[in-house]
Amino acid sequence: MPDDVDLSVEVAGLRLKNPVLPASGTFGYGHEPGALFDVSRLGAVVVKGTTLRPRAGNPPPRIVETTAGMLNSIGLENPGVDAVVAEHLPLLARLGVPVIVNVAGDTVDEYVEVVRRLDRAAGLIPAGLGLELNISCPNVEAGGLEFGRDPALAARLLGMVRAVTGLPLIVKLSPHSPDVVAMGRAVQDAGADAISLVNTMVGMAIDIWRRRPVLGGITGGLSGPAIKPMAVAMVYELAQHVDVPLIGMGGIATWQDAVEFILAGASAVAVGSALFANPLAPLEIIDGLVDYCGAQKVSSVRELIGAALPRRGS
Amino acid sequence: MPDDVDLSVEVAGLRLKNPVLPASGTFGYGHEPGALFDVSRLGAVVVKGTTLRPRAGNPPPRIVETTAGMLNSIGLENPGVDAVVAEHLPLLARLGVPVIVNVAGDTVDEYVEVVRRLDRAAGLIPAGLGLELNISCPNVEAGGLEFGRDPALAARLLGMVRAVTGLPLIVKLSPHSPDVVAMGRAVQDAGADAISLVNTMVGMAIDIWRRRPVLGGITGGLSGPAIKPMAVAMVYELAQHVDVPLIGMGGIATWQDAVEFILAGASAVAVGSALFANPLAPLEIIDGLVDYCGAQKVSSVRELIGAALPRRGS
Amino acid sequence: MASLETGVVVAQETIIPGHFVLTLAAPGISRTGRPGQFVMIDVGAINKLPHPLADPFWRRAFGLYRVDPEAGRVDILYRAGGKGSRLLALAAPGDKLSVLGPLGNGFPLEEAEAPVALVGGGTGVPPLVFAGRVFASRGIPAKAYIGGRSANQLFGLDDFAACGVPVQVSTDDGSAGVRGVVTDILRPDLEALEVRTVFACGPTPMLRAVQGLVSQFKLPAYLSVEAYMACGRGLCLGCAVRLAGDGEPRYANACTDGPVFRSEEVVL
Amino acid sequence: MASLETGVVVAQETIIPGHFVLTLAAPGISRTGRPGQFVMIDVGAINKLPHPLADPFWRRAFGLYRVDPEAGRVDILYRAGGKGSRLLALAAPGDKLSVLGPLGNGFPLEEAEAPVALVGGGTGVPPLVFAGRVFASRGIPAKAYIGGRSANQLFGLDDFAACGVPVQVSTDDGSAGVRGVVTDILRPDLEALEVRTVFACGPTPMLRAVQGLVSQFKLPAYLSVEAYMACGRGLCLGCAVRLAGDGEPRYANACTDGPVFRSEEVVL
Ligand SMILES: Cc1cc2nc3c(=O)[nH]c(=O)nc-3n(C[C@H](O)[C@H](O)[C@H](O)COP(=O)(O)OP(=O)(O)OC[C@H]3O[C@@H](n4cnc5c(N)ncnc54)[C@H](O)[C@@H]3O)c2cc1C
Ligand SMILES: Cc1cc2nc3c(=O)[nH]c(=O)nc-3n(C[C@H](O)[C@H](O)[C@H](O)COP(=O)(O)OP(=O)(O)OC[C@H]3O[C@@H](n4cnc5c(N)ncnc54)[C@H](O)[C@@H]3O)c2cc1C
Ligand SMILES: Cc1cc2nc3c(=O)[nH]c(=O)nc-3n(C[C@H](O)[C@H](O)[C@H](O)COP(=O)(O)O)c2cc1C
Ligand SMILES: Cc1cc2nc3c(=O)[nH]c(=O)nc-3n(C[C@H](O)[C@H](O)[C@H](O)COP(=O)(O)O)c2cc1C
Ligand code: FES
Ligand code: FES
Repeated sequence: MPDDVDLSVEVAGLRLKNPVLPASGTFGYGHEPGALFDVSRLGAVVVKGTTLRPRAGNPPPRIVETTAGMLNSIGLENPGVDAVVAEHLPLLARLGVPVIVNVAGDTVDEYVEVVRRLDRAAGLIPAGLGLELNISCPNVEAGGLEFGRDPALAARLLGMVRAVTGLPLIVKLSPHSPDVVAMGRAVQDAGADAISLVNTMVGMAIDIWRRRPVLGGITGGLSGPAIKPMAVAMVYELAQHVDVPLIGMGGIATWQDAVEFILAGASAVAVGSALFANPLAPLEIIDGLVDYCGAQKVSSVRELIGAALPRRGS
Repeated sequence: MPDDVDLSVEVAGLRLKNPVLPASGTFGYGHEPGALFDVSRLGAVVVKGTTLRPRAGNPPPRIVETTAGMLNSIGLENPGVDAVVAEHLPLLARLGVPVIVNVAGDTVDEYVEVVRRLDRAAGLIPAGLGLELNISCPNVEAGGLEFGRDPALAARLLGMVRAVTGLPLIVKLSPHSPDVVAMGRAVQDAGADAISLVNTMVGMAIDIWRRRPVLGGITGGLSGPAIKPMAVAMVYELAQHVDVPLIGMGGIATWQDAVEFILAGASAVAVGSALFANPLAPLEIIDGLVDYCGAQKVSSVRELIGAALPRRGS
Repeated sequence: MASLETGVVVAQETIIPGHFVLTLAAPGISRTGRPGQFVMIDVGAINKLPHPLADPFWRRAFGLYRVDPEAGRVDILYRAGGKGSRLLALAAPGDKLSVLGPLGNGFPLEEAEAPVALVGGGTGVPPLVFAGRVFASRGIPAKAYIGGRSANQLFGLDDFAACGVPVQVSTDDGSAGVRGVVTDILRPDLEALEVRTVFACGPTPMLRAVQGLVSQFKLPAYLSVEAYMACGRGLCLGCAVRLAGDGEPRYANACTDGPVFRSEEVVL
Repeated sequence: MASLETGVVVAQETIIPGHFVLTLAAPGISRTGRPGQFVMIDVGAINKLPHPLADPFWRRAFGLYRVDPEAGRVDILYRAGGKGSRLLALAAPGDKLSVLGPLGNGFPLEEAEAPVALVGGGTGVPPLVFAGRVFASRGIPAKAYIGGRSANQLFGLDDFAACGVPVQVSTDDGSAGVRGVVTDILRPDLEALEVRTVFACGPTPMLRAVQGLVSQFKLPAYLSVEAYMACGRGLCLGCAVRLAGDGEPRYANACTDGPVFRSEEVVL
């Protein structure tokens, strides 16, 4: 029976053969040998944060292990959008799976320009190119505020981006949105095709012997199993109030974790930091989902999306 | 040398012989045999959330283990302020340490009335009675908003409470304050003598076999080592912007964790969920602090408070 | 009174696949532990790692299976199913474990009118074995009714036999004893008035079935209930069990007020 | 190329208090591993617990100490200091570990002009032993300079002796060899022009001292640097090492571009 299980889902117009993705920034560009498995088995590949110009990133230490998680302040090290298009997309195309490029910027103009250039490159990826807007970066224009905390700013950004592309647009929310529902509705209304959540949470570690923050960037983003209960709660909350599909992430390490997100309302899930200890986690999750669907006697994983949500009023 | 180390601190006018406290709700009323050690060795005892009337609490399951932490939705089960005063304070008095009563309520009036009754009972605790206002409970008056998310509401509450008591007032912040600095300044200006942080973060767990939330209360509060990096970051941030002493908590399990909070700016620390696995954690932390002060060649732990903070401009 | 004790692993043996008997040198608990009481082991701190592991985060609860006050030893019998119990299965002779106990109220052996039915299944069996051994040593008639999924999932039967407590078995698939559930084998003896008190320990659905049966026969019964437990000491109020009664719900703590409750007292 | 291999514990032995040699059956890594390369072990998944432990969260990195391609075995030598390495110390013969490797670029044995100085201390010694053994087998002159806190903290000296690599020692307290730091014993040999290439592995302050010394003598030197590593495979960009040069800072990955860098290439 498990062989008959249909794991395919559609998210933001992308057809994914299964709902398991790597999380942006934890999987390089997906075509490196470091992946250690046949990447074409994934639902899609998500590449790391791409900015208009190359960025060198933050001073080390950039990462530190925490209890059941880690902090990172990579600082968006990346070769810039033109290099991503020229060097990485052609190699990614060979994998035959949809590609989602994570987009970051300091200003609305920067986002728009990165998106414009990616939009022009869409033909490189026949299996489908999607964009994931990372809106939890400091917004210089708005005086240090963050897009990810202010629904109106986020909606404005989205409108501008939507105007220059017809590609699938996924908006990645910060877990620090004071009101995730307001934020989700704002980006949905402004044209987002899907919402991914959560990004990392602000945290820090202190080196008690040197009496100073461990990270070169002082604070960093917390990820890993530590944050899973908060991420599940946010997905569960948002799923009750928006109609676009959700991509759930935050601490997923096992298929059981992935199922929690799916039952909470996620149409797809992404595995991030857990890849570091267990590079094969995505494959184990795919296998686990097949078995779970079998045990639950459903023929498609789609029947399980949101199955733990309270019945929704019409 | 370690014998000469002075661990005493003053917080909100309470003299604590050391900066190590239990966190509210994790240590019962402090005089139960379940504590398993001589409670008078603690800097103070913090008792659980006390409301005006007795509360039965939430339906089970009320707790669930998560990765490196736990969720709770106890629902403020407590016998009510009059029983706390009549039954527990006299037993607590015998310990000879300061007592901090955690106060909760649905309305401003309820907080004020609980505080008034505790204020009248202050004479029972010669070593000093303090109050910790837990302001992350739903506020019925304000239409479901939370005191802990709105600096203006919190300030108003504090003003009303301040008017009926001269006892040391500690305000316990929610980690969900959209702007911890604004919140901290608001309660400081409204008369708080100290600020404690963090309370639990909203999270949930889903039972994948029954396809529904594990907890009777659906969501719960996440605590434990999982949240430590976020808690340290909030203390570090707030310490740079307020003058009242801070009591740091969130995931403290070892003396090294306690030191992180102290270096980040906490004058005292509280140990919560970690007490469950390791009841003796507070004593180990006290011993560890003595050794650490020795190794750092400081004669008082007070010299270490905020030692990892950037130098403050005048 | 519960206390913290450093238990030294004396032996750890597999009894059926995935199930272990762990023998600890823990003199304090061996002297005071009674049937139905339990211990909580800090599985994240085997040999007190410098920084205890936070995953698993809580201690794990295990009923007392055997105590030997002379030798100062305590045995528990457990299923290594999840991450905490599997970590425990890594402990080898000589390793040190932090053991909290004995906890809870245990079965009211003294008050129970004989003959006593010891009803349970799975990891609920160890405390019943302990109770059976005590009854046998006191010459009090008792009989065990043990349910399981299939023959190869059963354990503890020899223990009853060894101390002279008769044992009857049911399995879901009929591979041992009667095909059916444990209440199927208990019912005839209740009907024959061969039981005066019931002690039960097992999964909640089983306890519910026992609850139904004994209320029908108006027999005194004591159920050892399961609940998630963080502190085990009445401090966190997390292990709430709903008490029977109308009006505002009321709760008791499984750890300190239980784990053994009178059947009619609790809502499972 | 790095791959994932299930390593089976063959033996685990204490060499000095708190330091272990772990022997793993890991044929793949034993065949391709070179001195200066390392492996990352998933210490949270001994025997692949059903749900891997998330604390410790990352794999732990250990340099290759010995490889035996015929027997298909790999040895690492490590200090059980923190929670991850102490958990690893619980692994017993027969236990299975997920081992990722060999990782990194290793020391450029072929390009090194002899005589080679192998300079290090503490847990930096194992890769130097491996390098020394290879040089000795090829008849290439090499000498080891090992620094430590005191006599009872030293290990690996016998290994050098056994393969015929002379070894000189310094200790902070003078309890073995010369009182002082490792650069104190290295300097005279550099002055006497007895060294043409330096390979160093040890704590960062030691590497910095070596960097200073070799730049003074304009000698080619290769340093194996330490950095926190999450993935070990160039994917997370977490293990950044600052590259020398003016203007905008530039970084390399310690895991894939290193851990061995030319001394003048990096800012420590
Ligand atoms: C009073 C009492 C006595 C018990 N006696 C025994 C015994 O003698 N032998 C035995 O094998 N088991 C016994 N159990 C059940 C045992 O505690 C659980 O099987 C064990 O905690 C599961 O841990 P894990 O690491 O294998 O599973 P995990 O999946 O890692 O557990 C996850 C969490 O759920 C909790 N949990 C899981 N199952 C249960 C359960 N059935 N009851 C309470 N909490 C649970 C765990 O403690 C942990 O916090 C007893 C439980 C209680 C409350
Ligand atoms: C390329 C490389 C090779 C190494 N080879 C050896 C070896 O052969 N033998 C040996 O004993 N040690 C070696 N180390 C150091 C070893 O990785 C650390 O001692 C070990 O990770 C500490 O883990 P822990 O669980 O004991 O400490 P914890 O205190 O639990 O560590 C906390 C976190 O810090 C990281 N960390 C701590 N110390 C170091 C360190 N020195 N370098 C990098 N990360 C660290 C850990 O990986 C973990 O993520 C090597 C490190 C690197 C980078
Ligand atoms: C090293 C690292 C780098 C990351 N880089 C990015 C990034 O470039 N863009 C982005 O949107 N998220 C980035 N993230 C966040 C992850 O995509 C993911 O949202 C987060 O880590 C939570 O998932 P996890 O707990 O499974 O890791 C990064 C996370 C890590 C750990
Ligand atoms: C079971 C439980 C009950 C709690 N009850 C209260 C409470 O009544 N009032 C309160 O302010 N905080 C309460 N808390 C929060 C703790 O005091 C503390 O702020 C939080 O758990 C973070 O600390 P920790 O990670 O060390 O547990 C409770 C926490 C737990 C785990
Ligand atoms: S487990 Fe904490 S009160 Fe029972
Ligand atoms: S450890 Fe991830 S890139 Fe080096």
